[in-house]
Amino acid sequence: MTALALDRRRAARWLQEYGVYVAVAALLLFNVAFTANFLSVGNFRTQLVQAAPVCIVALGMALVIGTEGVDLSVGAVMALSAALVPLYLGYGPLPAVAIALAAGLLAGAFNGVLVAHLGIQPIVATLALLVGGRGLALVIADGQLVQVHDPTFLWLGTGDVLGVPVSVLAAGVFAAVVALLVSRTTFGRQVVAIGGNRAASTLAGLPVKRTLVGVYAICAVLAAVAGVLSTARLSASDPADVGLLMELSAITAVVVGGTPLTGGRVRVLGTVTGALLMQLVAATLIKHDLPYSSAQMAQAAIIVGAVYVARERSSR
Amino acid sequence: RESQTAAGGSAGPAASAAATRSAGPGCSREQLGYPRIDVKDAVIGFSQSEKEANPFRTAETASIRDEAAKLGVPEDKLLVTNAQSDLNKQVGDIKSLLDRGAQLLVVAPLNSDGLQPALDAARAKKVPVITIDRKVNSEPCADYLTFIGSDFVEQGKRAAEAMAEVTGGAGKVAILLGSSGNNVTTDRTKGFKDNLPAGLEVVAEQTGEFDRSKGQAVMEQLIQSNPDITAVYAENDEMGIGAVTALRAAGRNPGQDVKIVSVDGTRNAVQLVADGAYNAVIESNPRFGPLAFQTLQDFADGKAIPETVIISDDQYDGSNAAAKLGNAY
Amino acid sequence: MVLEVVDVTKEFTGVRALDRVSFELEPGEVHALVGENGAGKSTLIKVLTGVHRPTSGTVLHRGEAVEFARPADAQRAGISTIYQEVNLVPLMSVADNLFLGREPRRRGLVDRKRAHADAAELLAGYGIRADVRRPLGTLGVGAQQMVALARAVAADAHVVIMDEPTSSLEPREVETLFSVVERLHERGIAIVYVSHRLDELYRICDRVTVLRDGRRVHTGPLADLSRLELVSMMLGRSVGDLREHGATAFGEDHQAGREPVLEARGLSSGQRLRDVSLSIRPGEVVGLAGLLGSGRSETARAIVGALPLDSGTVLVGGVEVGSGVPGAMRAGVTMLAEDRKAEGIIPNLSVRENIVLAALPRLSRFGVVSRARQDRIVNTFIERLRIKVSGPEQKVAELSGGNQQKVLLARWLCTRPKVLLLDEPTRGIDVGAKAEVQALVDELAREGLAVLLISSELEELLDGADRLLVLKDGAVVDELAGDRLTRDDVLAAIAADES
Amino acid sequence: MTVETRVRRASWVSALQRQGAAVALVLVVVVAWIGFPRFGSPDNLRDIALQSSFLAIIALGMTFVIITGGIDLSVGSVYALGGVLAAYGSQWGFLAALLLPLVVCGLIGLVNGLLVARTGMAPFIVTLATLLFARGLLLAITSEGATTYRVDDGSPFLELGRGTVLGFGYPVFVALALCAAGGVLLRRTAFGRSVFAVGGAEHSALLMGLPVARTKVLVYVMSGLLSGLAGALTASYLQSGVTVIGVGLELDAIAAVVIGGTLLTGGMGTVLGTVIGVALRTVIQNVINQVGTLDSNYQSVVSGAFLLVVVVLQRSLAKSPDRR
Ligand SMILES: Nc1ncnc2c1ncn2[C@@H]1O[C@H](COP(=O)(O)OP(=O)(O)OP(=O)(O)O)[C@@H](O)[C@H]1O
Ligand SMILES: Nc1ncnc2c1ncn2[C@@H]1O[C@H](COP(=O)(O)OP(=O)(O)OP(=O)(O)O)[C@@H](O)[C@H]1O
Ligand SMILES: [Mg+2]
Ligand SMILES: [Mg+2]
Repeated sequence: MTALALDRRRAARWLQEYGVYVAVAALLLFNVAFTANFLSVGNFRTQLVQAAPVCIVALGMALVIGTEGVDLSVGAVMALSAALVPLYLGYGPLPAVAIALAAGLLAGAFNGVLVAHLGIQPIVATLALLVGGRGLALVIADGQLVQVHDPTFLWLGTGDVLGVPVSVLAAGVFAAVVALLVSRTTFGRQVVAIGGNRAASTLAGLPVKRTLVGVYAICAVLAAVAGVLSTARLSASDPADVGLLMELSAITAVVVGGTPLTGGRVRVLGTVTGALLMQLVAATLIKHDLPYSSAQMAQAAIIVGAVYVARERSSR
Repeated sequence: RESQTAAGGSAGPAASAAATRSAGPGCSREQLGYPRIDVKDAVIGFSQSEKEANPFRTAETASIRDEAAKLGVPEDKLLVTNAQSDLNKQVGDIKSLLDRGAQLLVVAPLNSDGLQPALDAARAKKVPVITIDRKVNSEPCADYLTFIGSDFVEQGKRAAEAMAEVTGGAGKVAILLGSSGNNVTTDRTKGFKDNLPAGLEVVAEQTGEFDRSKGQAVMEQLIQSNPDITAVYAENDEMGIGAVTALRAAGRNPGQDVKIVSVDGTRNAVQLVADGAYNAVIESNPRFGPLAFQTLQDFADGKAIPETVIISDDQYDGSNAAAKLGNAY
Repeated sequence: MVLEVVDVTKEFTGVRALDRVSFELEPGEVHALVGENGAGKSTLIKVLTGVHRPTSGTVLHRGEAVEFARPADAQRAGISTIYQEVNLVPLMSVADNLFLGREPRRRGLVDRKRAHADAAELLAGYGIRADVRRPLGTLGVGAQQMVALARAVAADAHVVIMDEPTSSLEPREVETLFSVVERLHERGIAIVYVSHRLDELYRICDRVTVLRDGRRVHTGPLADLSRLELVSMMLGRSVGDLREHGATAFGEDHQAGREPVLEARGLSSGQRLRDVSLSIRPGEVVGLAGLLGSGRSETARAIVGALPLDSGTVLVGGVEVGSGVPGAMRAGVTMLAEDRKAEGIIPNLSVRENIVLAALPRLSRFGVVSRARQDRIVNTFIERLRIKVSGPEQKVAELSGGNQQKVLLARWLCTRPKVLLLDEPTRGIDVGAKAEVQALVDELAREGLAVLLISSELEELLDGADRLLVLKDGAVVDELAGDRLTRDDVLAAIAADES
Repeated sequence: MTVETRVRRASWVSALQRQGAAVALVLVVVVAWIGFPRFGSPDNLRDIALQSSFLAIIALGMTFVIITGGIDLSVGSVYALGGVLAAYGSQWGFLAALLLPLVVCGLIGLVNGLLVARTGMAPFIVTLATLLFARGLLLAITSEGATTYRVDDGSPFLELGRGTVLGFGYPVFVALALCAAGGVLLRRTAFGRSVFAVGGAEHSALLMGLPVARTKVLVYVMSGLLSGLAGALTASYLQSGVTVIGVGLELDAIAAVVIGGTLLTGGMGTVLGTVIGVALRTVIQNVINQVGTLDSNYQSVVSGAFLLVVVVLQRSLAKSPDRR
């Protein structure tokens, strides 16, 4: 074997591991060079704020995908939580948020029970909530977009902590928590074990069903958080539109970040970077005023490229 | 072309629905050979296109229902379906309305093209069809009776005029487009761009998909990359409101340093105009109920119906917004 | 030479599985391929059949250099293979599996009637009488293996490669297999035969090639080698070193305690288990004998809570165990499952994580796992069980079968069980590793662990167990101990009132 | 219990379990027939058949893809693209109207197939990308959706979607013929067998010498072709290449396939089940319309609940025989 071939293989492996980060760096460089007014604090802030909801949802999605599942209902759960916020804002922002998150917890537990206890395939189990959940949210909200005026609540969408927007901070904290959860806790190890080999995990005495319900619950709660943050940022509860197609964005972020859809592995930092990458792609296309058609085709190409590089290669 | 000031004068709940224009040669019942069916005694079908989850659709459906109730149509004789944004479903819906015995049809088309089979079915059963809010690309007085609605190109044009006025005819404009592939988007864009004075330069056109949060997100991007934007044309109010939020977050002063004009006439947007954070709203009138039922009755009575009935759209700006807030939907 | 490999090297990322190996297969011979776990036998076979592409070196078929891009190419060239893991499609019917890729046709469409008839007839020749329309997955592992064999042989092949075909067969089926090999031999078909069971090799093979650590160390007539010489070549140890050991590595009887630590009473589950009762005392090794499908695995699964029961109780130390696997584990009962790949290892995870998996709750505080405690335990077990790894962070999927088995043993041992159920613990592992596992079981029993041993190898059961229960059709038909612990008695018990 | 009765009962149970959707369909139809006088009218039944036919054609391709253990999210966009291309092509006559969408959509299927089979990328993500791509392409050729191609009134292509036999539209017969052919292809040909084998145990299929990659490529090509064809039929039926159709259609197709008893993990499934799944979806939609007074937001709640009920029903039917 020639040294060149060896080098190529090592390069491929390296790319597989660090491809997303390289892509983000490359895109940043491109923008610095070719996009007007890119290098400004305000701009980075915008990108981070916009990426935050996807990132938060994707973190939960990564856990679900780690168990070899998928959760299509995240967008609907966002809508549910958004619909509930204005109903309870009268009791103060804290109860309103708590109720929205509780609804997420309930929805996630529902998904989890379907998957873990009834043995329904995750795509179908969560498809039911995708179809029905947004309808339910609209029923709750009476089909209306509702303006939100509570300043404390709106602070979640516009406020800063030490110069960091609240939603960005939240995304960062959740990322750190999920990373710790995955790498350092029994729960996290059980998640990847179940995704890696469910039969073996059952025989190893792991609480498979409980873990699965937990994972779907976490995912839905994170989606509810994203719903709350989006509502605060929009200063309106808009159950008809909030989180629309979020499931696809989140799954894309997770997969582009290097977590395989086949389960058994969760890459948290990769997921965060994946969300950032997709955000940067969208921003770049907008900033260069590409028509929607070209933007979509470009996005398709970038997804394929990123996943192609990061795919698990089979050696033969 | 005959012009007619018809119907709604007394019927509309809002002053803005009062005036209508209509155009085209007449189309009468004799000409088509359809039976005479009085609105009060008829089974009426209404096919709505999208979920009633935005103010326009809510107001539109409500207007139809209210007017039917007012005319004394019993509840079980007004059949309503909703296509949930699925064109094939709308075709099926209309056919099933016919199967269920609808004798008069009011259709809010999801799209200008693609309803042909449904229209054919209605024609075969000699059921007159009125399309509201969106014109279909079919033969009037053959495939369908008439179209009642706004002229979207005209709306774009009026938005351009309003824009020229509020900006003084110079500046850099960003357009927040509606959903791609939708002919409302196409027409409102065309009307706007074709009538924009030379001093106003379009620096960005991006879709906000008629959605507030998308409009907000796109605006946030644009304000970063084009800080010198001085005006925003949003093809619906929702995106315009999103833009206001984005501009405020970026430390701009919407309505002052960045002018905003949009189309629709929802309460939230008009309120913003009244508050001074918005410059003008071109109304797209959803209150089709009175006009639609009047037209159907006229048809039954044997009058000639013009091929297009243009519902008049109002306009809100700084001068009248506060006063007319009650008209917004 | 009908098939020849010259100087083949095969590298996987980081591992050199084959190092300049050459191998020659003569027409009509039965050629044994032996070596420790991980020696490279399966890899060599996969190179021969186009599953893997060699990193360097050439494959010659009938003297011509060939490059099989995929298994289909090799099959078309007349090379038919039974791979080590049963490689069929469990959801499809038996008949489908037999004829996949060469279905009988009528007017362009698959002729299902004929396929079913042919399949039934074909399988009858292998002593299998099953409804060929049933999904393959509903058959026992042994029967599946026979289907794979029938499939491979039915193809019009002049070379048949068998990678450990007997590892999940019972004695009677092994005999069937041998008669098939005989028939092929008579027809002049060349056979490559991989097995860890030396008896078999001496019965049917003409020549042998020994691999060690990815290199060829010997090729020659098998009759010229004594068993001891063969094993010493495989292991790379001197003959004298090995002489002391017997057929298995099991020692003498164990000193069992008085009171049974485990008591299973009246376990019943549909037709699979019927009123099975057994008890094991601390320090005792109880064996389960029986034919394939007799319910041995089912018994173990029932005890460990992995099989839903219609009735029956399991007591540990006189106390009924909680429900499910977690309940059994809390009571100190664990099971080493028979299917390592499907129910044992978690391939994506490291050796460390596989070992500590079941013990995680004990190693963590408030749900947070302590890395230091993990490392201590893992290192202890890697050392004690002599697991061959590059480090605890190596992916378990990269280990050889024997070492994977040891990792699994370690997983159970670190939960500090009172009762260990071993379902085919030495299946598919090499003589060296096998001896180690057997010695380990012995040692564990001596330390007071109660062991249930399931094995299809009678020798292993007879040597290893203090007491044998014979199962048949899901029920205990005999219990053998002391003087009756002989091969003949077991076979008699199994054969009794055969109808 | 003797072995024989056990086997007989097993096949009875498994027949029922596979027909979970059929049972639901019969129930819904009976209830609707009794509850709504108009439901059983010939016109309504014809409408239901016609409505189902487009989705059935798409779901047929999806069935093959899902049995190989894959998934095709691009069908909705490809369907819309096929319609636009057909309408565009119709200006050069019947053949162009049919071939143009088939060629382009087949190519998109080919790209899906090659990416999935040759690079080992997850089908979910590959077809998600082509979903975006096909929609982008559609917008590009219609100048961002501003242009709608219409099929001329006299065009022979119109007949394809709008002609009728016994009052049933041609698309119904096209769908039936394709599904019948698909059923035979799946059950009775070597290709069909390898579709099952690839989904049931890909690695084994490879070792058994089956053409795994080719099978995968072919099912995606089929799915692309069928979606394109459904689009062309729709364009003919609607008399124009509508740009806004097909959004979210992939989920409808997947739901229909899964309701029909096809395992999403691959290796098991039937065309008949898919047809039943499609019919069930259309009938439920029709019943919701018959009720008439249901708020549009409740409609999706009802659809979601229904999906859930059918899937749970199916699952519990499938589970019980396990514990024989
Ligand atoms: N796909 C693979 N990727 C990485 N390493 C591999 C792969 N397949 C085999 N190996 C490694 O190659 C070596 C030889 O493995 P092989 O399966 O050929 O052994 P074997 O002689 O068949 O052993 P056994 O008796 O356990 O079946 C082992 O070290 C194994 O870990
Ligand atoms: N009555 C039965 N009905 C259906 N399947 C059965 C029945 N009895 C046994 N089986 C199947 O036969 C297979 C073998 O059973 P089991 O594993 O208990 O046998 P075993 O004695 O442990 O044999 P092995 O050596 O294969 O482990 C199991 O997969 C089981 O599902
Ligand atoms: Mg091997
Ligand atoms: Mg067993």
